[in-house]
Amino acid sequence: MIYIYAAFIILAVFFAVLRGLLGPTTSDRVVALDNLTTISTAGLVLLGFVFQRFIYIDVSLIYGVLSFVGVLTIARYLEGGL
Amino acid sequence: MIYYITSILLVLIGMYAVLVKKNLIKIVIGLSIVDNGIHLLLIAIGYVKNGTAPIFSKAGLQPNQMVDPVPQALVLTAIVIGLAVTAVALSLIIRLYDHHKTLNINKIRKLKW
Amino acid sequence: MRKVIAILLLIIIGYYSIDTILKIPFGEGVKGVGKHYLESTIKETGAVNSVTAIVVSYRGFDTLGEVTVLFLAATGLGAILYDKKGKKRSLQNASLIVKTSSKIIYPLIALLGAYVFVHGHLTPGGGFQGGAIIATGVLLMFISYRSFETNHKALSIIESLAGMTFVTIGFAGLIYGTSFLQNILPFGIPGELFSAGIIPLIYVAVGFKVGAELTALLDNLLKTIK
Amino acid sequence: MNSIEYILFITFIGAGLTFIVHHALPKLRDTLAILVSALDLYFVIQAISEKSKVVLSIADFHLIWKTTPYNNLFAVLIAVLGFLTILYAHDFMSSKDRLGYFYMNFLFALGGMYGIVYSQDFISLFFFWEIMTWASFLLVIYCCKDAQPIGLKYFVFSAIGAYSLLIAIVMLYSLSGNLELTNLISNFSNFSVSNQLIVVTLLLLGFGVKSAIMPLHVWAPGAYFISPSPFTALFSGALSKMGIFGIGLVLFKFAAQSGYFSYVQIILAWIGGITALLATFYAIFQTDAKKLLAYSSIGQLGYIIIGLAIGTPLSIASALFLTILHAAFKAMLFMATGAVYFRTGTTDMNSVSGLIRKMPFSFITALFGIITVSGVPPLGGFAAKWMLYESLIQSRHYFLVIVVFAASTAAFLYLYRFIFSLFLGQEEKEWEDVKEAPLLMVIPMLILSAFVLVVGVFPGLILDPISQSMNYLGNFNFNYETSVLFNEWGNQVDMQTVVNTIGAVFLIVGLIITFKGFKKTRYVSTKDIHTSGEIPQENENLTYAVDFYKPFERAIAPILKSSIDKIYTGIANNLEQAFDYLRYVYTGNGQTYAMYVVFFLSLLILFAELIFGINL
Amino acid sequence: MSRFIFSFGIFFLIWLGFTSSFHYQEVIVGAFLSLILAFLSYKSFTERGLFYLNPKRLFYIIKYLAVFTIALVKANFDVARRVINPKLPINPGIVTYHTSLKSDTAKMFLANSITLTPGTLTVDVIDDKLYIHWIDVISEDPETIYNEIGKDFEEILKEIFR
Amino acid sequence: MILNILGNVLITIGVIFLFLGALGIFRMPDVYSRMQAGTKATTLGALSTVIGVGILQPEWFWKTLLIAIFIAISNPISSHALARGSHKIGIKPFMKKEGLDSYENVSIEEEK
Amino acid sequence: MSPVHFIAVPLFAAFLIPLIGKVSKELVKIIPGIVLLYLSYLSISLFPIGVNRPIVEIIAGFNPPFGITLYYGPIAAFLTTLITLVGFVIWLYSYKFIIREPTEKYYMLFMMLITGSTGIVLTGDIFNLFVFFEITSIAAYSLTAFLRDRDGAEAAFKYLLIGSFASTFFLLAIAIIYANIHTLNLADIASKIKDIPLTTRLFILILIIIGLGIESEMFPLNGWAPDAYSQAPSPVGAVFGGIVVKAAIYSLMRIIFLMFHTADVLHFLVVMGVITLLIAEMSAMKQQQIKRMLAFSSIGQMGLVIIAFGVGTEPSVRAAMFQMFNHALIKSLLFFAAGYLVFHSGSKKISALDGLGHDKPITSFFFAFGALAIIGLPPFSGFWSKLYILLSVADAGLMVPVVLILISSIIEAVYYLRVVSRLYFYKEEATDVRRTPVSGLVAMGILTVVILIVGFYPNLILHWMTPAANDLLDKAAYIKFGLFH
Ligand code: NA
Ligand code: NA
Repeated sequence: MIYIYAAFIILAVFFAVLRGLLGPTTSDRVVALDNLTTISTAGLVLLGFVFQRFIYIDVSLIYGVLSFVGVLTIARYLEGGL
Repeated sequence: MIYYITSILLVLIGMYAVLVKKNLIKIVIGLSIVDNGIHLLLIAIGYVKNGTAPIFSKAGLQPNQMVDPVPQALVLTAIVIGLAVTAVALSLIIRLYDHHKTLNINKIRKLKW
Repeated sequence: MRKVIAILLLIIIGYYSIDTILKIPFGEGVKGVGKHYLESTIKETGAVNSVTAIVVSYRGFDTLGEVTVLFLAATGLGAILYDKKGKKRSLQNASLIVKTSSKIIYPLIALLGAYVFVHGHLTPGGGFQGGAIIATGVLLMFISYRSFETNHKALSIIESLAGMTFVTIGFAGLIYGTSFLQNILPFGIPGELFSAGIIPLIYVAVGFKVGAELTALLDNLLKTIK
Repeated sequence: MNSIEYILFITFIGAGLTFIVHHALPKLRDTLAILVSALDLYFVIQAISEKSKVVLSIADFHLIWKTTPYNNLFAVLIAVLGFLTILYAHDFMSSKDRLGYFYMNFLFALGGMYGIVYSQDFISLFFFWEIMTWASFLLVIYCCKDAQPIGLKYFVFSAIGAYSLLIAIVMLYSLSGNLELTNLISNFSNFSVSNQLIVVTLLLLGFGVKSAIMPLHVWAPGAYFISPSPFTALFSGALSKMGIFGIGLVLFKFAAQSGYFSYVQIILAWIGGITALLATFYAIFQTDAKKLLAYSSIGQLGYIIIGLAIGTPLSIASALFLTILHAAFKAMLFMATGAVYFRTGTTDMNSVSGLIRKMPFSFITALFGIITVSGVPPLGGFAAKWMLYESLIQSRHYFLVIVVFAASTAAFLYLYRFIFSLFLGQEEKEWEDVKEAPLLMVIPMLILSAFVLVVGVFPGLILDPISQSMNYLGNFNFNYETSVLFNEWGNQVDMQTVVNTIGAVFLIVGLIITFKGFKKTRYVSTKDIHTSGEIPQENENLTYAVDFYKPFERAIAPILKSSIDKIYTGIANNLEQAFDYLRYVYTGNGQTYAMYVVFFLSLLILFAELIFGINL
Repeated sequence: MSRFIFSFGIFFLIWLGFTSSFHYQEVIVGAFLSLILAFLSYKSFTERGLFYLNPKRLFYIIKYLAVFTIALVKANFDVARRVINPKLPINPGIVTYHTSLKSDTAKMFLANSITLTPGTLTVDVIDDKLYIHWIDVISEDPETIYNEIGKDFEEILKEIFR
Repeated sequence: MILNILGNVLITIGVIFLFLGALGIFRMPDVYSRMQAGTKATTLGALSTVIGVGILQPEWFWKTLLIAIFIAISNPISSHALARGSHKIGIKPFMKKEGLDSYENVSIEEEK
Repeated sequence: MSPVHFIAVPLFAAFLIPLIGKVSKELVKIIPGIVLLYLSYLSISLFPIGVNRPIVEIIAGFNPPFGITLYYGPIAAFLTTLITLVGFVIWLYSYKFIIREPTEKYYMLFMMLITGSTGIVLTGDIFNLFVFFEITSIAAYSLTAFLRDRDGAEAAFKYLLIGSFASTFFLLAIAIIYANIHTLNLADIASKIKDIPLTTRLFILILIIIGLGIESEMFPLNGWAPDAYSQAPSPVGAVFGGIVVKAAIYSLMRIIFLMFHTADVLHFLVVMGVITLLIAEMSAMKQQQIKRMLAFSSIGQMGLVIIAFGVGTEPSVRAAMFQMFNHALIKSLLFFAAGYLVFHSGSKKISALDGLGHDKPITSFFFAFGALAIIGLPPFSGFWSKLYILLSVADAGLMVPVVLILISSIIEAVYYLRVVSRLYFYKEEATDVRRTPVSGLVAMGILTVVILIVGFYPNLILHWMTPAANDLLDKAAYIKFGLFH
């Protein structure tokens, strides 16, 4: 089961990264990044489950929050809002 | 193994940026990449096969299942230091841009010889 | 030309570095001081998080230095960008959605930050992480509101008091114990919130300090853009 | 406290005090300086009989100061000259400003010299050597902006000299572990021959710079010229003798122990000879009295060096004798020139003339001076020169005899020009109101004139202490009564009678010439001259002094062209150019600096084992 | 006061979520921190405070969640369809949506909900107009737009924020 | 047991949608439609995964719920902000028919 | 009474200053003075103890190598005393010199710089050393740009760029050391260093030489130095020359003597010292700006110190430290005087100094005094240390360096004299009426008096240098005390 989850996650990361690399505009890359962060947030929770370490949930939560603000900052930067 | 090589490659890539890129911001980014390379190296040094985070948050966790906590502690410190240096660098760049109206390092050399 | 030289030199350095570093055994068991720390963290510090025990107890002096470094950066920026004050932060307003949501999310992020630094001895968090999270919350406000102003006076007082608290805890160790920064409080039951002696205290101080400092850093850096 | 301590203490404290007094009570300043130098003179004489010795511990070293006959000889010379020049300075400097600075450095220079001569270890010797050098440097640049480059040149050469001394000192220390003179002297023969040679060469180089031997002389003409006259008198008279003092010490205390001593002697003697000859030639072409005297000084020191280098008792005696005489007569000449400057504001021989009636005492001093220089009886110069010839002949340095003789003859040319240009010739309207120098300037000149006269008549006064110091330097048994000169003549006739007779003749002849000149002097314009067919230009100055030795100058122009000075200038310029290229490594580009770092890192990596070895 | 208590309550609840523990130490510290935080930020955190706790509003909130969840699932199947078969007919464009909601918070929820529902993405909100990127613009008629895109949400939100 | 299955089902759905979201981002024609795909699919995917874990691991439930709520709130906001930003820097949405961009003029007006 | 006060008290003051600033601006300026006075008192009272037997101060109650320790031995005693003394004088000078806002931040940065430097000197842990190095560096970057002018920012950026390289390499070295022997305590590392394979050890050595050599101003790593020295406010120039670089050189030498004490490494140091010395002095020769000239002179002096350390005998190490002492005082004096000369002449150029000797006799006198002292003219203190260096270098049979040192001394003398002669001999009319504040004059006066006293009684300092030299050279003792608790 775990391997199936891992496979999907890896595939998801793969496509998101591919879009990030391909672009073509900055926005596309940021969208890809935004996506990746969400995948990672979920992925970290999953990882915590796999390793049976509660602390990973903390990590995931914090990661989610920080990446949200990060993406928002980039978005604001894009529109000249900084 | 791959972590070692990757971290050194990161350091080299960062240094390349510092040595070659003309834009001050890119140079600072290069410095950050260098920092990150070193941090990764430290973490890799502390890595133990199948080791888990060195936190005894539940019963039954044994020290020998854990990675070395020292490099992690060091990296924590190093990250903060890197952050501080980056912040100062950026503020200097703001000043430089005010005075020179350029970010090209080749044009910012009033002090020489 | 510069590129070629740089690449050549970096190849030399890279080759030698990798050559040296590959001699280090990878992924083998923990040895030396690291092993000692893992084995005696709970016994010697009362913390369940070894990294935190090292950061705050065994190598607490580093952390004091680290706090200093951040304080230094905030001070340095304050000095370097001194007369930049008063400029508008941004040209464009954020959208209503971002503004409204920021208002709601911002205190929650602060709460998360507080959670992180209060639990520094139990979870992967700590003062720095918590402080950084709090500053992230402020960043959210900065990017959402053109005219969001931090209370500089309060920030600076928090920075100062927190820093002094840290040093004072250090001196308390010297006065009531045997050495600077020595733990003088009971360890409590490992895993509980009130445990690990002075670690949570220090982390609370650090959390406040880092939060205030990073906020000041952001404020200074963002202010300078027309 | 014993005398040596008093001397050093008084001089240095006095120096500081004059500076302070200058700002608080300027009137007391000169008095204080005179008092200090007088006290010095008193204690120097005291010290002779006292046989003082001081041992002082500073850092890890023992500083030892004590009196020896050799020291005393020089100390007295310094003290007398110091006292007289300071006396002379009182009026001479009265119109100048920054006199606190002047007197302070003057006294510092004096103190430095006392320190040097009394030092029995190389630390204090170097210590005082530096103080003396710096004080004199500060006096060289005292006057004005123009003095700065000259001062710098003096400084650089002094520094080269001082540092070659220092290298030698440092070597001696590393060879024997301490720096006490007696110790070093007794250890010297244990050093390897090459070490001996290096040390001796470096020491000679160091002392040689100060005594302005060729080719290290280039600082001297400018420095003598530009420094204020009272100090020039001391500078040329005493300060440059510190070099001689050191060379004597080095030659007979150290070099003599080496197997290569004879080579050192020959080389040094020839350097002395060349110095004497060339300097004389240079002197001939000077149009400025002070510069002329400067070159003359260099030449005279050349004789002294020859005398020392030859190393026979007679030659050494002649050298030391010349040292003292030179101190006296060169001081006299500079003082006389200074007196002229004091009244006319110039030392240019082309513009001043015919002052004999206006400034008779200065003229007498100048006359006595040149008589002494040229070695004509009855003044002391005669005996000294004679002893030198005699020793050269005895030791079969015939070629040097010729050189010295040629130089002496040539010296006569410039000396004649000197006295003629300034004092003889037409009296000019311009200098109608000129008076004799003030009393306090005349007195030292006359004292020195009297001294050379007395010494000429009673050379024993000087030769006694000289023979004592020679005993100190080595086992040189010099008894002037047994010397050839005194021996051959003395056995037949009463020595003093001879000298007196010859002297009287010369004096009379001289005076006749002089007074004849007096009478024939008419007031004519400098333009009022018959110039066979040539029409003088408006701005052409046609005093006799102009182009005095023009033909002669043409003859040896090539030598002048390849002036050593120019070689040095060339080297200095090239060096500066080279430095200039070096600093271009600091390109101002931060990235380049980063590249240096990476480059250096790669370099160390590539050659790691080569550089750091494999037994790390 | 109502706003303060509301803020405190929310913060405390979230704290409990963070710690996932009712240990007395955690509760004390959490209460303390929530209190401070509520004191500092209740003004900006909420406009209406306990107002939301009215049972009728609570009912609408739950209803809203249900509608939203269904919409989200639908949206995802829509996405899945389009992703797997990109040849499906699309007609993208940005349309204007007029809302009658007054509260900023309500508009925010509306906008977010629209973003998460099938084929639509809120680009901006200016006054009472939402600009929406619609992947298949069926019609440019404001009425249709309103019905197709946000009617369900808006009606419930009106009730909640009434 | 039921919880176990439910949890695993949720996780499975979750990762599949995460994957679909990423695929959508990769395959959609322009940045806006990519956002559409990305936001919706990954939000649901993440929600489902996280809550799935919470169900499997009941003592973690509250925290996973918090994460889920946060994702549900934050993802549309960041997508919206990105869309707005993209439009402001002049990235035109892909359109089959001209004039379907009612935001175009608004955007320009505001900048003036 | 514990060495940790040297680090913690100024840090506490730095944290305190903003609070005090809310109450009184004047009080902010006074606090650093009080702190430094206290530290001076502390260093005087701890000095005899530390020289007798090293005080190994445990931090946080964990014995070495597990906890961080401070090693207060003879060198540390000497250097902390030097730092606090120079720091106090710099404070005094700054009191009226730093008039540009934000003065509060200036004093905070200054206090943290003191913390950093004393930390470097005291710490017995290599990573802790890194942390204090960064504290010092970041404070230095910020202070360099303190005037917020164009050139200040440029200089600070270069400094930061190169400084970051330094910290990178140093950190890399620490990482490799830890990876191999799993310890960070200096004494522990010293006792285990031989367990590391040779090539790795070589690499560590190289990294440390680069990392610490940058701050030690070793050529060719010192490109940042002239800019930073010359563009920073004058008291900060004194801080760099008097405090920062001293701490840096000390740490480099401590590590080398602890871990890599071989003849080859020492020879390398001598060669690098000579190169540094010569290039710096030659570059100084042609400088147009007085502070830039002083900067190159500083670099040159550091070259001299490196040579002396590189000779590695007891007398030479003693001489090196004596030279560090003298240079700290004299260079501070020069920077102080130059600061007001620049201020009065309104230009950084040397050519603008004409005649200031008459307008500003006291300040000019201090400059001239400093110039003579640094050249090594007796009876100033600089004479003795230079002499000792020469004697010890020659004693080791290295005559070529002796000659090169002396050549560089001549160059040094020439460019200093050029400045001095401009002050006194180029122009005579008075133009400026601004006065040098009393606090500045007192600061310079104190330095002058100390330089003179040490010149006449070099034993006052030299006496303490022998234990200090042994402290550096005796690796076994360091390991014994460093791991002992
Ligand atoms: Na997200
Ligand atoms: Na930390």
